[in-house]
Amino acid sequence: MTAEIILFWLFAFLTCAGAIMVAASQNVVRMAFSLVLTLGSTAVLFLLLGADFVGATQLLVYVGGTLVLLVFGVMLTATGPFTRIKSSPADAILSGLIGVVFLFIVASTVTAVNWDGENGIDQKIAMGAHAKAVEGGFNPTQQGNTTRPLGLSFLSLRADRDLKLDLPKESSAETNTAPVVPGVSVVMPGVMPPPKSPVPLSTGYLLPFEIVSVHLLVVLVGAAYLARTKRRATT
Amino acid sequence: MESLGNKLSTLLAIAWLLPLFGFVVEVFAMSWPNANRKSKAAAYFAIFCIGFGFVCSSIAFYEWGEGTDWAAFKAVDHGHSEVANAAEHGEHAATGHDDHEHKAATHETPKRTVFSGTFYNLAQFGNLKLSLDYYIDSLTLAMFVMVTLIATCIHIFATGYMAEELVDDYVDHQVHTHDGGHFHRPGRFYKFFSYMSLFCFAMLGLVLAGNIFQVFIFWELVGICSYLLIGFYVERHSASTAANKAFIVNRVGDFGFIIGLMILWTSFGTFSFDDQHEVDGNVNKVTAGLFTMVRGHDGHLDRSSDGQTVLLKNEQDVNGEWHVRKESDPGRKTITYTLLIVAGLGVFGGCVGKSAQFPLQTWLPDAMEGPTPVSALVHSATMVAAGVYLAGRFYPMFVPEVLLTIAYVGCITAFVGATIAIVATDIKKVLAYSTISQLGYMMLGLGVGGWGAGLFHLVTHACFKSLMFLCSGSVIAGCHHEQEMTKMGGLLRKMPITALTMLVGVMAIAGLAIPGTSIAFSGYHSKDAILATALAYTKLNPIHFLLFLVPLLTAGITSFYMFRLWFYTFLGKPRDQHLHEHVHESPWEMTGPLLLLAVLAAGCAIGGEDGKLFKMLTFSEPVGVGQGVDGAAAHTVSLPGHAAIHASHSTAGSAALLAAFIGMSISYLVYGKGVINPADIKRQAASVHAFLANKWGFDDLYDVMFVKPAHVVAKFAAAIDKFVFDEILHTFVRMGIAVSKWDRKFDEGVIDGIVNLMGNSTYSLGISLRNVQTGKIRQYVTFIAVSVVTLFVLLFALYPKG
Amino acid sequence: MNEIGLLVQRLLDETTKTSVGLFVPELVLSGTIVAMLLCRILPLLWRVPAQWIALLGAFTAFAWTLCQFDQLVGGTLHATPIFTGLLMFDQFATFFRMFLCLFLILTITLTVLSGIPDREDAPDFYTLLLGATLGMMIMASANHLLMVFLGVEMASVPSYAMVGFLKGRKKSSEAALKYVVYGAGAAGVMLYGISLLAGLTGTGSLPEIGHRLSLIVSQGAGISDPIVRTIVLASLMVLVGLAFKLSVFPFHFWCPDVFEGAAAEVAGFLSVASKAGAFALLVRFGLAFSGGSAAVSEIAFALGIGIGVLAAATATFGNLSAYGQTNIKRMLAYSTIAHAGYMLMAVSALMVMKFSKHGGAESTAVTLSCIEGLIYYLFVYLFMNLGAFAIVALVRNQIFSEEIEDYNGLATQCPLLCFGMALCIFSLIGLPPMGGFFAKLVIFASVFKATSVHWAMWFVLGAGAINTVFGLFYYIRILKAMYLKPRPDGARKVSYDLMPVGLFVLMICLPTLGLGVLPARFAETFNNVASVLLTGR
Amino acid sequence: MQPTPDKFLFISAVLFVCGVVCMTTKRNGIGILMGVELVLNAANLNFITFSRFTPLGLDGQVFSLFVIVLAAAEAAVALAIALNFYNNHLTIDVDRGDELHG
Repeated sequence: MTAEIILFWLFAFLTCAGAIMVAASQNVVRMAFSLVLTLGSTAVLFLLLGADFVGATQLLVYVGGTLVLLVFGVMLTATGPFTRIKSSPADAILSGLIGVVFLFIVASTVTAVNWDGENGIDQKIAMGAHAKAVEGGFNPTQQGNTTRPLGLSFLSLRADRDLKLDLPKESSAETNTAPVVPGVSVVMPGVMPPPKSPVPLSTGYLLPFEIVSVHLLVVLVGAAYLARTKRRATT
Repeated sequence: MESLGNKLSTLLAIAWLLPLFGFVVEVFAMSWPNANRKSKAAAYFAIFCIGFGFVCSSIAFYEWGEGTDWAAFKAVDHGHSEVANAAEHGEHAATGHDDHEHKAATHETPKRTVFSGTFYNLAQFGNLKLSLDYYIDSLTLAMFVMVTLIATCIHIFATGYMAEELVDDYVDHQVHTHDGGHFHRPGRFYKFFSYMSLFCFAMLGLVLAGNIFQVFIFWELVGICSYLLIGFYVERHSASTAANKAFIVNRVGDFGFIIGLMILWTSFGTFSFDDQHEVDGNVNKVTAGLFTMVRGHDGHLDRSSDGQTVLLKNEQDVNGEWHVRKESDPGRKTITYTLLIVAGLGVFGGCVGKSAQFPLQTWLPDAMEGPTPVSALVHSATMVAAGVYLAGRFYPMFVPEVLLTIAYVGCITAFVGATIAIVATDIKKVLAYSTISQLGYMMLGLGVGGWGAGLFHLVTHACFKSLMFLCSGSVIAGCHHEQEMTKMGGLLRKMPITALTMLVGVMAIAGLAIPGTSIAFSGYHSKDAILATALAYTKLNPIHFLLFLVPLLTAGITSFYMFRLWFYTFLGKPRDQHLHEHVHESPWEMTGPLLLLAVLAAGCAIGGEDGKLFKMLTFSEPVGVGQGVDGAAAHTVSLPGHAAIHASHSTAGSAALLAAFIGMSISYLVYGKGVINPADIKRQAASVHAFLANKWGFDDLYDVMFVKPAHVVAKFAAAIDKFVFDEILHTFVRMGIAVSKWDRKFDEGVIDGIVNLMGNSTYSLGISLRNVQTGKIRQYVTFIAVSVVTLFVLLFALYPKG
Repeated sequence: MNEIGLLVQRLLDETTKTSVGLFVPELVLSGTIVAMLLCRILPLLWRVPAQWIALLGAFTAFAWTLCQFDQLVGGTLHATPIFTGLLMFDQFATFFRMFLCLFLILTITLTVLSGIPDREDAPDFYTLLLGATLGMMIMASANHLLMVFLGVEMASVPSYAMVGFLKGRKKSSEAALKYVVYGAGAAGVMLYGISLLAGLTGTGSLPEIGHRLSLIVSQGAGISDPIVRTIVLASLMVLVGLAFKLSVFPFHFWCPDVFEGAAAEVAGFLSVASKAGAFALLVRFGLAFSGGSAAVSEIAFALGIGIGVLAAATATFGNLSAYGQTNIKRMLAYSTIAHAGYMLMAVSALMVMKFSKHGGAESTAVTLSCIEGLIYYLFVYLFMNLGAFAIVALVRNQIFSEEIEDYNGLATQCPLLCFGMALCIFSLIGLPPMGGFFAKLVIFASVFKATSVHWAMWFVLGAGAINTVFGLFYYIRILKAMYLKPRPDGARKVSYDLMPVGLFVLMICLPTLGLGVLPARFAETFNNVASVLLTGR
Repeated sequence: MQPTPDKFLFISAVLFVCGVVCMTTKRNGIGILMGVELVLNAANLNFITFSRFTPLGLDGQVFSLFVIVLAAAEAAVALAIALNFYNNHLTIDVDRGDELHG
């Protein structure tokens, strides 16, 4: 029983308990608190999974930003006692039942899959697709330090795939036989292929990164419009 | 020939498009802000459009005759010189049928002359080509002339009939407002004529159409026009309900039509009736049309050895003959026999809806809610006949099994319609049921293999039925919108022209003729043709003997109720004195068309099967019909050829005439004398019995017959006749009333019930579905979860387990 | 590190030389958004009305996509993945981008005519409108699971705000809340599905999915195999997100409420644009299963059947529920649900034919006609539905009501608007020779062909046919009210300027007829789009 | 020694279902939005797990980053709409908003 395992169980428990409290509680302030607990614990789980940057972001954006937003919402709308808006027990029981069935379906389906290990999905794909991540997932041994790989991945420089391998040698043999990498796999027959390149580019995330900025701008304009009071035309 | 085709298509296209132009102009004039509601300009314009269309059609007809050297009319006796031919022809007409002529008619089927082509290419989706084509043969021309002529008459009539709409403030006495007053609205004179123009356009387009898909488009369009026109008095609840009913019932039929279309498309890859000529570069490409593929040049189906598959002829050799492609050829097309039956039944389903055939006939009587000119044009002469027209046009695609269905449907319809007409008292309803019955006749005629006979009756029926509807319109207008015959009576003196023209129509539909001569009303000829075919059919297929007996019986009933209508309305004493005092003859613009149509109704079929009209129609008879089909070879039923039909003519003709006379006489006895109160007949058959027995001295008759037979030998035979006749009369009346009542019950109870049930249940289902939409956001979200779970479980349950 | 330098160099090349050039229409829209915000900030530009900027941007984007499409068809441009495979640039995507830009132009014009955002709020409104369109364009060209989610979110979130745009009204705010909650829930479920799918395949690239899945699904594995089960669950969850956008039964609940609460202009926009984007995405997602083994095809086949059943249910539900409605916007909302059902039938037929075991040359032709039918339907739907909503908006400006009974006798007062409405409604019903009829015909014909593969498609076809009858009843009520009922005394007089308004109405409504009467040119184009998507030629 | 992926996936399933239940039971609009956050967070946990254990690799982490950003944006708009609802109805009880139905 390593410390890692203990931490996992502890935060797994906290995550689930928080989530259940969010669902079960009738008091919106308690819900908010439980949500902080859940999201925070999830951030720790992220860290345990070796995603330190995402974990940190989770803490910053989610717990620090989104939740504060929600708490503001709670405060702005809390005019009367919260008891007034409680859901009826019948609703709760019904939803609970649906939830249990749903949980059974999702959990029993998802956890039954052999995700890694012997003859697991990772092996099958890694072998069949000639994926370059021989060891399956990303960052299995070296904990943390994901910031740089993440940053590079936006430029389609993939620490988990491209940079580990001897690129030119392998690619020249592979690209023609197994067109698996997105950039080239969908070359249309009868259409002029793009200029031949030694290595196919891995998926880079520059575009969504930029596009999201436009999205945020639009969304903020919308939110601002809705939140502000209508200015009266001065005539 | 090429230039003739162009000439014809141009002329007919003008006749076809003019009403559309009229419609557009009238609609725009109508929406003009300062339009004068009291002007008859719209009517005149509409008359001009359709009248000019008639002129164009007539010219086209003439051109066609000249172009084909009037081959249609002299095709029977070829080999003789033209003069001799004409003389002999006249002789034949005078002396009736003789064997020599029959042979000539059967062995030398005149070659069809069809002009087809494309006006405009609409689109091509994959191999599905949609275009505006034309298909012109003598049937098209006959229909064009008939439709435009009758429509012109009816338009003129309507200028008088609809004149009361020429006001800014029309008071609808049949609609009551909440405060007990009558409903006021602006007059709709313009609207009426614009709808009528649109209808003419659609109807002519339907007739001119060169592919089945185009037919479908105009089919729908006439449906819409019918909807608009039935619902013309939309404020009346009955009118809007009737309009909805008509539309919905028709859609049920169209459902079958669409299925038929889909099968045709998937199996044949074309909608076109005739072969399509395409110029691809310098090569003339010919692709086979539907008819060619199924029937080829000789009119025979090519079936595989086991009979399950029909081989389609889509390869043309150098002689222009079409052949089935070899088995190895990738272009070889086949269709399973069953699928061909289904396709035929599907298309016929559309005809059932449009032509108000059993079991979809219920909408037509209700459709009488529209103004009477509409009933005359749309719901008797043209649109409802479109189903028959399509069945005739599509004839080569029907296999004998489908034809058998058509025959039975027609037979049932004819009988049902006729029996109900006996008890109807609304003058227009009687005519409506009669229309149903007559349409059933036409279908029957087609179904038993009488292609020419069915369409012949279509044309003659259009003439006399439109006449009768217009007469009824004249009566209704004269009686200030009273339609119940029970309130009429004795109108003969008040409105003589209407009464006499109506009598012509009645005699025509009853099929009266002077025995032994060739002087006969049009209905006699056409009905005779149908019955002869039916008789020949039952001779070949004895098991289907009902297909002859029932129509024969129906012929008698037809005569009975039509004369009943006439006697009821025009003879006897006025039943409603107040009404009677105000009755007046209609103005000239209404009586004029009546006179013209009366001439047509009496004489349009002169000469019968040797007459010009029949010859013209049969000129485009599909190849192979004339020879008939031998049932033993491939099909379950046989179809009679021309020879067999001719052989049955005299028998069928005299039987039909006898039936008509019997019907007329009964009618005269019951209603003509005006001494029997028809209400009593309605009450119960027993009282009718007693009543009749007393009144006409039947007791004395018994006495005479049994006590003093020797005294009156001369009277004896007549007395026997009368006695038998009387018995039959009683039974008839009793049975007739029982059947009609049952029919009506079935009609109103079951079929209406089903239609209403469907309407109501879908409506209430719709309303109850609203309850699902609770407006509660939490329940919506719950539904997401529940749905995901349910869908997953469903997939889980139905997916193969592996 | 030499390789890294090389990679960066190539990335730069790929991005700047190919991708950005093909991405210009989206960039133009982004630029327009920024320009509108600048307008508010810079005093010099205060006087420039936002709608003209938006219109200019939309026009530029439309012209650009039009050029791109023309070049694609002409062969000067070639279908290619862009931005390292995140987006796909091909005929299909470009057609939809063009479609969306055209629709954007029409919507902006409509809002200008009906004046729904006043001058004060115009920049905000058009920012949201353009932002949503941007998202839909990304949906249309998404080639990667991340872009799928991003596109859906980008299209949805501004829409939420647009629905609540009439923020002083109770109904509007209620509709917006319902929309946002329902949308967020659906998006969450979809994201969960995406995560499972990405985990299973180890990639986000859509064209890869079929291939990758066939690596992990063993031959002949049924639903008892956990992997198959997970794939089915994941696909189902992704489909939920799309079904929400398409308002497919049973994920349609938001639709009537939202459309009733939102302004008619917004409802018109959402009913067409958002559906177009979602259908493009659905087709791409469905085709993502191609190229896999027989076992994968079997899963996709089952999904296709499932979609078909949902389509039948959707059409039926939409039509039946519309019966009892009194609010015209709500009725039209149900009608859009029904139409989504018809279009979904095409997708179902596509998947069934594409993934059936007995595929062949015949099935390729049918899959082509499925896509053709879908595109054609959407194209007609653009005009007929926008036309209906536009007229509702224009009439609302006059009579201040959206109840059907207040439409009584309108035909006497504004024949042109009513004529336009009649055209749209005839087309919505699917009467020949309107475009709606032919579109339905093509779709039904494809479904009919699909019946040869699986009997369940008969059910779908039957439902489709019956629904054309169901649809009649409620559409006709509108016509009846306008044309046949008398205008009640004292009803508000309707008047409008013939020049811009009447012209606009004609411009929108006449194509419904035009598409029916001369669809030949379009059919050719649609065929091209479909064949490039399916066969690469 | 590491916990196996199915454990993480189970936690994520619990989060997901709790989020859904939260959305279906809460009458408080803000509470519903919290449910949304839970659902999105569940998906994020999935992504990170897959990124660690399957060939999805770094893509998974990138996915989750974008999800966090998009969730924040969505939360902002949702909150604004909720406040707008509150302004119009003077309560945040979503059951009060049932004017639109049928």
